Amino acid sequence: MRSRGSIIGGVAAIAATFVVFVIPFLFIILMAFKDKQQSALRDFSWPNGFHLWDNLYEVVKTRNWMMITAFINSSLITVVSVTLLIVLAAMVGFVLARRKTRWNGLIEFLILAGLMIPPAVVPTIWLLQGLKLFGTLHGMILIQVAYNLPFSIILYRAFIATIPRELDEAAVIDGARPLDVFFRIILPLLWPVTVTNIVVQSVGIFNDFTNPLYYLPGNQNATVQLTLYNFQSQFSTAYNLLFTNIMLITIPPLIVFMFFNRQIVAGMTAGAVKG
Amino acid sequence: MTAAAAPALKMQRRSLYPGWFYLPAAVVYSVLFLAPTFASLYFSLTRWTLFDATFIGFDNFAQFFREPFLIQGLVNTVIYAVVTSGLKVVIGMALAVMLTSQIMARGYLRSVIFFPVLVSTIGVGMTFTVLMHPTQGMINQALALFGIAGPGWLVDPKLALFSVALVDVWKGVGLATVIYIAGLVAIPKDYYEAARIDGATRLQNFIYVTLPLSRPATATVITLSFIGGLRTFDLIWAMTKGGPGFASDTVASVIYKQYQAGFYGLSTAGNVVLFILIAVLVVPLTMFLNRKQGHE
Amino acid sequence: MAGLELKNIQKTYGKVEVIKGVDLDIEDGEFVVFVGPSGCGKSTLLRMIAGLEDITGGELYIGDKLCNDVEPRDRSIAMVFQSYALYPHMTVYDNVGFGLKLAKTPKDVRDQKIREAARILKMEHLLDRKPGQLSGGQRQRVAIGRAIVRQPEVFLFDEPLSNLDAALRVDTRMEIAKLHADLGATMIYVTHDQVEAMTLADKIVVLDAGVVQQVGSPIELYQRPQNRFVAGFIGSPKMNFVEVAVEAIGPDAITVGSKDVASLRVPAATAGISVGDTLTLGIRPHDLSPANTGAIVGRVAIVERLGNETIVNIELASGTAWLAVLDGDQALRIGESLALAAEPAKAILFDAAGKALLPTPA
Amino acid sequence: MTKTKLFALMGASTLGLMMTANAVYAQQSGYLSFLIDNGPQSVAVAEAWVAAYTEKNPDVTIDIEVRPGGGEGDNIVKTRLATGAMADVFFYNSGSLFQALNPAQNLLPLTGEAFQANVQDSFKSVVSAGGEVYGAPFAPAMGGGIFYNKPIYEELGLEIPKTWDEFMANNEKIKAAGKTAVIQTYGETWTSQVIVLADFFNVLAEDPQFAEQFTANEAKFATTPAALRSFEKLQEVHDADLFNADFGAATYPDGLRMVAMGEGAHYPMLTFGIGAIAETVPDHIQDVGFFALPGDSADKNGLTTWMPDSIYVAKTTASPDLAKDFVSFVASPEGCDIRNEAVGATGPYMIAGCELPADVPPAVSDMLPYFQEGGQNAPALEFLSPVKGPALEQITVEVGSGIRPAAEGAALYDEDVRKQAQQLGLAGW
Repeated sequence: MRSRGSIIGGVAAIAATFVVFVIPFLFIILMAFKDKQQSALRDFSWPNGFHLWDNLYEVVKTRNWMMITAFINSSLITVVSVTLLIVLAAMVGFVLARRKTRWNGLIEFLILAGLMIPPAVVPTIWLLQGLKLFGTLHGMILIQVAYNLPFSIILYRAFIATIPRELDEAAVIDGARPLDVFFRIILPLLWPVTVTNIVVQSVGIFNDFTNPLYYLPGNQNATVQLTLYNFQSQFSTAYNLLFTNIMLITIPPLIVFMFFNRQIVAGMTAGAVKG
Repeated sequence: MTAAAAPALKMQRRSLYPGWFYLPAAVVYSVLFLAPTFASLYFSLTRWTLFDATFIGFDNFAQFFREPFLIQGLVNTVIYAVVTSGLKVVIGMALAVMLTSQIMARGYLRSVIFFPVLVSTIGVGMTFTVLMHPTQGMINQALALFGIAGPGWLVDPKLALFSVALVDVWKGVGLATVIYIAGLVAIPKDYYEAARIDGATRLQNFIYVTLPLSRPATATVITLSFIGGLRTFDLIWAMTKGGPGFASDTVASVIYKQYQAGFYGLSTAGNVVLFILIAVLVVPLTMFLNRKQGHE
Repeated sequence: MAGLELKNIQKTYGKVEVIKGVDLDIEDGEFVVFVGPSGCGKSTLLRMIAGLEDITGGELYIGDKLCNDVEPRDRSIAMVFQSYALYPHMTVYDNVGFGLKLAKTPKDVRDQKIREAARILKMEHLLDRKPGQLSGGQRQRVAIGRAIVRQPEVFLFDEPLSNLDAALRVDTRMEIAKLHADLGATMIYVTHDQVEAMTLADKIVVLDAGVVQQVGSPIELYQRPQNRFVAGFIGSPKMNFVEVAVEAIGPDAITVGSKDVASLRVPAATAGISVGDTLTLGIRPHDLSPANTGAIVGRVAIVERLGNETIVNIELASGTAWLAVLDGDQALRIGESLALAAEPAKAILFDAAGKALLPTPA
Repeated sequence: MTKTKLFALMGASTLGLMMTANAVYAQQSGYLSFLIDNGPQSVAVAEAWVAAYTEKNPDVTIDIEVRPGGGEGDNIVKTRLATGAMADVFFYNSGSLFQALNPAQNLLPLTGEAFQANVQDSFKSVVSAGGEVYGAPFAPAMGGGIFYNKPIYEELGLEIPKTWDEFMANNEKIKAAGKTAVIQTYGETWTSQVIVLADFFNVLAEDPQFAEQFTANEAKFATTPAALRSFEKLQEVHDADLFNADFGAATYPDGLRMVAMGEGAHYPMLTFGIGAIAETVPDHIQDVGFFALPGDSADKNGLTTWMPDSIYVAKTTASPDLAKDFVSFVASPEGCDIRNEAVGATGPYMIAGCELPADVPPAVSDMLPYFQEGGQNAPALEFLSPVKGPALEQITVEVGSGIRPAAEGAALYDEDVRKQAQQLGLAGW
């Protein structure tokens, strides 16, 4: 089937994407292998020696092994808030798609508003403080859930509408209570969209920088993006460390991606595009 | 829900879709998002030092619109949103068409294009700030090999906003492509076969089948990236901080600067302005996109 | 085992009345079919019995228990859905066993019941598959298996055959009949197909516009429909109707005629009828036969020759189209004139309101 | 306030009191959190202090938290104070930024602490509010002016300029020699303000009332010739095309490296840069000299000075005594020695008894005469007026990049400061 034209096109596409997408990453990786002097040149050259381990060690041990704390915190925040997001958003999407009441309009409005309105930071801090949640991982998790709910709900709702209602009813006849219907029937069937949610939200939350900056002060609460920011001026003359840091914190999203790579498109088909 | 009549009670008791399913989400959302948002409406009418707030009516809004660069910031915001969402639509669609065709190394291409989505905005911003350095940056050094004097990507006031927008597209086009791939895969083969029987060329195939039938995907890409573009802050902040001077300021960065300067009331008023801007642009846009969809 | 009793059951959505006061008795072990055109409320009524819809008014007894406010799981019912509603993410085994699992049935008991149901339905080999890997007929079996395993007192079927092709439909219909015979449980079955109703039912309930039109055994409905709606709905092909004038009223019979129908003396109740009234005459296509002196004359429009019988579409003088099913193969030409005789004893007259003027049974 | 004898006591460690106090020092115990900015020097010196202090007091744990610098850091400090979540002890600016913290409500007064006896009054004045002193200096005083590369000056036979014209003449010669005359580093925007801010000595020399009038909304940058001159100087250096090619993207460390290594001749900067030079390019620290930003007359040549940042104690601290003890340790001669050890000496200390080591870098010794008898100096505007517009750094980037003429830039800045004045509730705005 492959004509000569399509081979040439393929090679051209590979070359173009290599230049545009791969080279910046190679640059990051090469920088992470260099020593301080060579990295200061900021050029695309082969490392003079193998300094990756030194750089990694340097980055990880900076500021009292802050990177370790940060990885633990970020992972915890990401895993818990994505789990909560999935359950809460699917619950809302489920009832919203299934039950038509006069509240639906209001709820849809609130969801859209959540997508559009930029969060009011200082009143939020004041409120978290009142709830004794300011500067705690719990507070941060709830913030991430609140800010990302609308998008997750939208993804779910469209898909739930395509699940036949008869399934719910069959389950009820089988003796299921609403929670059984939700957790045993609906949630498993939402898997494709859940994958999309996991990928998009976990990457977003793991990479979030602004919110932890405000709501999660304190060294013991550092997150990985904050380490990058904190180290930025400390490493301002040490590009090798800066890029080692960037490389290091890109690994977890990469793992998520490799895990779900094949299923992402399916989830998008199911959720986002049906609208 | 207030009706005390027996049937209403029965309905509540037995509903398959209980209202309390909304409850956990509603509590989190109301307390941590809605309540502060409503509080901010009040604070936007005050001069607020965090320690105390003095009610000053609409002065903040008047002040905000007197900000010398707000108007340019507004224009920049719209330009940024239009450029990024436009490019994401065009490039995302093109890449998706390419990746759903019989091209070699599809898995590689798909992964590579999606990969930037995974990197944090701060990391991307820092990397490209280095790459776009006017003299030592890799981009201009590469151009120099071909005898081209590269521009000052981030330091030329005419170019800075577009340079950041390009990086935004670089980072975000993978998501747009995936959405488009999903949209294209969902188009039934019958249409292409029917078109082929009608003697359509590849180009006609694209114009008359792919383009109209991928409209839901387009709507999703436009809505997401347009709202994202209007609210964009991280990347601009990581790369130019609105500079040089005020050349790449957007509403979000102006708000942030007011916030940084401790003008909390003013900044909160800016938040309200941004919200109104988004509502004014996005609500008609989504209505337009959805109405078109309805016609299909 | 249990019968059901419906007392003045009503259902309204907002201001729209969907079920307008249904009274019905269903005996224990009876096979009852709700039949009617789409939108008549038959599915709604079934779903109210299932507990999937709230009962706006009236009382529903299953066994002796008032069930208006009882959860579906506590009504001892099982239901088979039109689309089967199998859980796509579970194997057949899990689909069938889901209800038992929810009821916290011990694992060994559950396993035994699932396998028993599979044996009855001859689907042991399918237990490890997912619904997506099954054919339509197999899915139907699984759906029934899911109902059986719960050992309900009442089975509810909501148009279970409508997604099957014609041949499979006949087979499955017979299997359901056999199942009823084997289990002896009460079954309520909704369909819009009167053939299914006729073949399966002990008792048919004909519904139209939320109102019960008639309840009775299949033959009763066929032979003695109480109104024009039931007469038209039951029987295939449909009963022919034409407007006629009363020419004479005799003892237990009315003589009617029109330009389409030469005088025909039809046994009927005569109360309140006077000469000159307009009535509707109904004759089933099978009750017509070719006769040179026949009372009904029309022009042949379409002829369908099936070999064993011939279906003729004729146009009467008034322009009304009738069907006749004639025995054997009849070589008729389109456009030719055809005279048909009707058996007066099988004809039915309807008054202006559509009520059948049935003669008092002998 | 000008020509203060701020450092009269400098170098004369007459007060042995402090040493005595140290001798009877009771061992402390407890926990402190300590919030600092993320500048490399802050981190290094804070770590050194904490290490020294906890060695003396093994039962004390001090946790260093790091925040970003600049406006972002301001925001975090304000937010955490407002929400009662501030660390026990923290670094922050003195002067106008300190005033914006609402000290009376948020900070623990340190007026009566013993160590304050050794702190210069001029410093106390910039960390005082409502009659209470809230801070202690943790760094030396600074000057704002121009770092220059000594080898280039020797090579081209240049003299230290005393007037702006001499400075520009030097620049022309440097440029003619094919070198970068003036380094600018707008990759970090705050560095763009230095020429304008460091010119303030010259503004006051022409117009001694400017600070008061400016605060009272009576004088404006755009309409006061001496003040407008500061913006014009920035524009002049741009228009003369003296900058490094990558001035728009270069960063502060780049600038320091360039002036130290001779990649450029002049780098307008505050003297705290000396420490960074000492750390990053120690081999070239002897090549860097310093002079005040020249005015229009050689007679009136003096230095614009910055008070050091201060260390404060949050009112919400759970262990006020321990916090105060730690602050007094930082503000002791011992603390200064530790600082000299950790990050080098970058300027005169504000604490009696603190000595500079004998071998200070040339840039520091170049600065000292301005502080001594016969030398001339004046505090920067931010220590005389609480009014500082947040957008100055963007405006100076524009003026310095030729995007906006000096006069327009000055007018825009006048507009910008109004918000700040209103926010502070000053009369006359």
